[in-house]
Amino acid sequence: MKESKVKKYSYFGEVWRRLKKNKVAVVSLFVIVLIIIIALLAPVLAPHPYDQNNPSRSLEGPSSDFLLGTDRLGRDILSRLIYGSRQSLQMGFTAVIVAAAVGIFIGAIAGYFGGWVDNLLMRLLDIYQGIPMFLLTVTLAAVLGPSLRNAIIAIGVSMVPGNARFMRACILPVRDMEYIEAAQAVNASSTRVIIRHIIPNSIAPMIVSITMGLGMAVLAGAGLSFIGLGAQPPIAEWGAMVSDGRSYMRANPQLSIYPGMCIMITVLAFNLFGDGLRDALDPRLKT
Amino acid sequence: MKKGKKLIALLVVMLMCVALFASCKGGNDNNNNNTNTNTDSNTNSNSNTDSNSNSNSNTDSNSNSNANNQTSTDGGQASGIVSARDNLTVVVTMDGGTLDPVYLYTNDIQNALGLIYDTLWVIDENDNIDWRVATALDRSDPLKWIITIRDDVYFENGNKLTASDVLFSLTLVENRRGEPALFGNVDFDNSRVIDDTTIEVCFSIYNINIVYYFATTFLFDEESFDYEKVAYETMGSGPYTLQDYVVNSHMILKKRDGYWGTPALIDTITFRVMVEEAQRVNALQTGEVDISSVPFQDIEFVKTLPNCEVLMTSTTMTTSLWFNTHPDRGLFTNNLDARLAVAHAIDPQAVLNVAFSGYGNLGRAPYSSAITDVFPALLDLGIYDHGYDPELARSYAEKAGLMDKTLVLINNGSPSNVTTCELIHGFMKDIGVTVEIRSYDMGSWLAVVFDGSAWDMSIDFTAGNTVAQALQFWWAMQAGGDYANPDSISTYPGKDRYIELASDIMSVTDRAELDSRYQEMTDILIESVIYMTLVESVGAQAYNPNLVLPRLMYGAIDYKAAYWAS
Amino acid sequence: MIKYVIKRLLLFIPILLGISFVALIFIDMSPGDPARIIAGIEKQEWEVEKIREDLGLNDPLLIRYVKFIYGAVRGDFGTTYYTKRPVGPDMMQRFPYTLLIATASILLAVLIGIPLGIYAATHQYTWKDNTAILLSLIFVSVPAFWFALLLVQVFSVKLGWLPVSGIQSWTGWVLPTLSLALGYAAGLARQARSNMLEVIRQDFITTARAKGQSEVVIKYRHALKNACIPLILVVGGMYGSALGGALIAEVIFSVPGLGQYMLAGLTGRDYPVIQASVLFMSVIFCLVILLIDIAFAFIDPRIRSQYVRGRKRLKGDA
Amino acid sequence: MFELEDNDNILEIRDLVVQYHTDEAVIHAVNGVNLTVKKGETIGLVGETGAGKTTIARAILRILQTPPAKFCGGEIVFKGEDIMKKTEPEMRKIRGDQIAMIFQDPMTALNPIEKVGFQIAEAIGLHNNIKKTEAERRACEMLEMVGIPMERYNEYPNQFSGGMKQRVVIAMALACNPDLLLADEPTTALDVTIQAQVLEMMRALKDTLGTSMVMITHDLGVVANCCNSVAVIYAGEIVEYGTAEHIFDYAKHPYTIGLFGSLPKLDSTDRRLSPIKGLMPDPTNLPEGCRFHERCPVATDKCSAQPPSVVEVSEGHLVKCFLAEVME
Repeated sequence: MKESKVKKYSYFGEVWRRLKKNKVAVVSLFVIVLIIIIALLAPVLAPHPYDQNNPSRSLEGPSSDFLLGTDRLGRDILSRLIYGSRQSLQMGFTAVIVAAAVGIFIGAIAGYFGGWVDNLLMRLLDIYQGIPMFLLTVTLAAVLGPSLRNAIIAIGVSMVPGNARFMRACILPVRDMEYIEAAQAVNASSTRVIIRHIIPNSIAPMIVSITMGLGMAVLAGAGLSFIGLGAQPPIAEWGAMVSDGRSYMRANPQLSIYPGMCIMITVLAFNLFGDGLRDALDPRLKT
Repeated sequence: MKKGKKLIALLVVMLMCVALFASCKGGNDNNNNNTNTNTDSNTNSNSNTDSNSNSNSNTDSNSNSNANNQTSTDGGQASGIVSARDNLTVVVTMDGGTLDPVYLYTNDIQNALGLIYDTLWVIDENDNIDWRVATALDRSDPLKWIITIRDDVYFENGNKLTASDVLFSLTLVENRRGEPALFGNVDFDNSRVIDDTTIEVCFSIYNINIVYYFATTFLFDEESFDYEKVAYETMGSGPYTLQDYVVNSHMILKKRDGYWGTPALIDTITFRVMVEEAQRVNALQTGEVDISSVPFQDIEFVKTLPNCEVLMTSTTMTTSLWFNTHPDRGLFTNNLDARLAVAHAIDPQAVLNVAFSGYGNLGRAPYSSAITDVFPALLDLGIYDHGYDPELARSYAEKAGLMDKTLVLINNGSPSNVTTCELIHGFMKDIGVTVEIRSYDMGSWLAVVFDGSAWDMSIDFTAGNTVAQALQFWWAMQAGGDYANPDSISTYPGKDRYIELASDIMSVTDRAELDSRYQEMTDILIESVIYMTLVESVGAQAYNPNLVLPRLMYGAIDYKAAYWAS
Repeated sequence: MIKYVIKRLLLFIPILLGISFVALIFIDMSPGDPARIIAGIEKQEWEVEKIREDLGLNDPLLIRYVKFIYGAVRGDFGTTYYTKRPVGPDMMQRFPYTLLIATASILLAVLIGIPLGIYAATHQYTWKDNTAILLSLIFVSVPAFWFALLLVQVFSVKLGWLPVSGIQSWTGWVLPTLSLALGYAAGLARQARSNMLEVIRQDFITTARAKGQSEVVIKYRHALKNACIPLILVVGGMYGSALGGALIAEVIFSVPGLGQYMLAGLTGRDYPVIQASVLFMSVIFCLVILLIDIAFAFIDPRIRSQYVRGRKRLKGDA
Repeated sequence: MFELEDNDNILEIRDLVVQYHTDEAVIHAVNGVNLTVKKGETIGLVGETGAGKTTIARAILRILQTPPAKFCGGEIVFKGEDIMKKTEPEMRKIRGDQIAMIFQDPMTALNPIEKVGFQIAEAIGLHNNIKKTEAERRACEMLEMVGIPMERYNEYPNQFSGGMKQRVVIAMALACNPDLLLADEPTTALDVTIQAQVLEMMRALKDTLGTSMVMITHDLGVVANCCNSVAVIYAGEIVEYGTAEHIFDYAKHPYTIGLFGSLPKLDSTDRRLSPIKGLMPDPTNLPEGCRFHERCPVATDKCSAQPPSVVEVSEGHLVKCFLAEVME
């Protein structure tokens, strides 16, 4: 029947239609897509390889063959920014997805079953969150050895408790909704209920926290580089570039400003898009 | 239309940020794309001065106004930034976390404690003894020294400093830190106190460095010494007393009347801990501190500051590249071509310019100039003018079969080492050899270094300021080399002869004998080339030109004798 | 209510035991060997072995764990490997500074963030709302250490109002607190804004309006109170991370806090320091969470009323 | 109480037009409504959801959110003065004191974190400058009136059942003895037994306080129970107005008939209900002519051409339909 098809399509169409209305969200989405394209085509786009030193031309200003100038080792800043996008996005996405996946799983189980399971998991999360995030990331980075991959895992793992609590908070109200009882009435197995009903319905706020989380992950990467446990040289990563540039802030602030701007634009784009998405997903919010 | 407003707001905020960033760009013009090449940075810094002059001029006027009212208390006026004439603020880069000199691993705080505790004597810049508590030293019999001390030295609590206090202080280092090597050859059993002002110290074997060790051993009051409290309180006989100490923040010393020697010339000295190097330069710029080490990249800028003079001090640090010749790894073992390939591929001048902003000297010998000044013969050995020759390096690399291999280069994470590794990565890439860099923190680096199978090359600095320490350092690099069982050391030509020369070198007193031994030992090392010095780094110390700062051994400042000239 | 608090406090014991055990496992797995670090590079292997023996690093994991817990219960956290000073007093000396930074910055964050969020919410669809959001987003997306250095450039070097670092005078506290607070203020602003928007739409606001209540009272009494109660939980979570986040302010502004002590312990593999600090930070963190939950239960009448009429079951305390 | 003018109408709505302007489209919620309420009278506004009933009530009290909503014309005369012309402070004096409103969903109508008694006392305190204790005493009195023990003054909304909450809302609305009470589907969220009690109580209070009331509902049973006259609303227009008797027994407009047709009657024997086919018209583009013609079983071309005019079928019984003209 015509109507029912319309109904199914309209949810995502509806979300897209509302999202399109919000100019800022569209602009941010465009920026995000642009950054992802840059990250994917990094080797092609970058005029010079990211680890191509030419010591004789260190700390040069913008010139014809180095559009944004060079860093201390004479490497082209523009190419490093382009390669950096790949590392930072990779760090952001993987960390957030790791955190979201594990977080959703734990949150869903804790939220859905409640009772002693909920208590146990929550206390485990307390233990987990008991250890301050920075110590967790530093220890993990120290234990697994300082490398970008380990920094990603460290950041992702330390974001799990936040996501889990968030997910649980989303599930609690949803759990008592009639349609969940209806599913249970048809004695659907608990896992089926969780996967088919609970997670999709609590996914909206989760998506928003994921987009916001991405910004946090990139920043956490920069923080790790500040303590010296972030991405390993000569890999180009925005956070590491800001951290390395900080001692040259006076004479050559561009070493920190360019990567700093890139981080800000990316995080801004993701957060604004996250805001737009949240408004689109939850119409009531946007009367 | 409503949406338009959102975009306008976005632009407004963006502009605000750019303005904020630009403001931190110092005096030069604000657009980001002005030319910043190395040579230009001078022009930039010049333009810095005129725009900064207004902010600085007021600092000068403040300090002048202080000059006339001598009675002003410590620099704590409302702005709290300008240092008063009778206050000296010194920056230290790290806090050892304890006041117990035996366990202090950083020499910054050690200098501070040097103002509270007395030592027998001090070695000045041209290597002669500057008498302090001790007045005479009879070294006629090299294994039995007679030291006579003054009889008018009193501790803060009024106790008199006697010969038994001196002997107690010397034995203190021995049994607490468990450092046989340092004082290993001092025979404390039959060293004895002759009378209140004379001590006899005996040695099992002679070690030329003992005179330096005694110069840094603090003298404690035996009667009031408490093993626990020594980490928290100080009881010294020196010119200053500890007024306030907050760990990782500051240490304030006040002049102590009742000091036996000429009284100190500055009333209070504040040592402030500043870990972040950018902050040290900021503090110099605002005039908050008078003396501070300066990172190389900011030396040009600090020189332009009206209240700063920059003094280059020689340090004992050499940044060197180590080859792991341990058989477990095998890549460089008995493979001179491979090592020469790497040696020729690297341009030490580039390392000096980039990693150290051009400050320092090209590495000339396995040890620092402090040693080669004493033993000039080591300099003209011709081991280290490898010469940067990529083509030659490529041919060696092909001969040594390095082309398809990945060399693991490790470092202990200090910024200059990491940059050096990145340079080496670039140089080796130019001749077609891939190098993988692994940066560790100090703790993990030490563990990895002693695992002979885990790395090929390592960048680090040797802290050895004496021949003995340099030699022990090499032994250790041979993955746990141990005097006692030579076979634990990896094999290389001339090994036995090397061990024979090295094992008792510290007891050699005759200078000619020492020269020839070092000559021969270094020849053996040339053959194995386990070691290449890249840069001999220097230190940069900024200080207020109105200060007069007499110098001690290795450029350490003698704060006791420091004073404000104008 | 008292019964609930006691239950939560009893629950602390297993949590803290768990945390210190996890910390010990982390430490044990990490590369690097403190004995070698103490001995330095020159020492031979047998000397390092002797040091390792004295420090008791060779006993199996469980024994070290039991020894640590036995000591911790008696308040003796052992001595650091390098300075041989007892760890307990060292931590007590440093902890007030970290506590001060964390509390000051969270307070500042609350004072800046929540009004900014409420202001943005009450002026929706105007440029004020957009600027407030964008401002808060920008503070969220700039690395804290970089922002701190920027603040120093502007306020200490250029304007000369505040000292560059050091906490000898109260002015030394302004920049560290500000650099830490703005990140949290941004987060709080956005949370407060969305809560406020949520509450303004609810029916009881229309009821209040129908009663003839003025718009100002409706916004700043009815709506504001409802919007701020859930913020308590957010602030609680932030406080925990502020304890950790204070490290950056400690390093840059030379504040003698626990963060630096812990970081030095970590990089130097000073096991007693790491274990003691982890335990200490976790106790504080769990206490903060408990206090927040109690405050939340006490302030939010919906939960408090459950206790007044004797119903015990507390809905999920998340 | 001041003297009314000649007629005893307490409320007159003339050609009220209200639209909602959103980014996408304009929603014509109310399209020219004329209504009069006599003193002490209870008038029922009946219609399907989305017909604009609530908009009318909120327009009277002027608590419509003006960014989306917009007054496009018409007057609302309350006790001789046009509400539209009043300033916001003046309006605030009227709200709660002279015109009060009861809302549909008791669950969310009360402030969850304020004491029940306090919320009532607040309403009282707003309109008479009396001491707090006096306001509290009056609030307790109101609680007793709506059948809630005074001791529960300090309890919170979440400690009350749906029905009890609605009683509190009613107490709050009648606290200042308003002249006009707007009840927006007060009993829809309650189950039937509670519904009867609440209606009974409202009628009793109305009689004792002499308040006139506008009862908005889609439940014809409630209308029959307590309304003197009834107005049937369809797509923002009043299609039929008359006394309860007119509407229930002599309904003329096809929509009204359809409404009753879709009600199961106890005594009737026909097997199937005859619901009105189709859905409410889309308020953003309402059909031409008579809004109901698409769904009207007896619609003619004329109906879709031009809007019918209001015809007074019998004394006080108005119908807006071409058929009505014919029948007369």
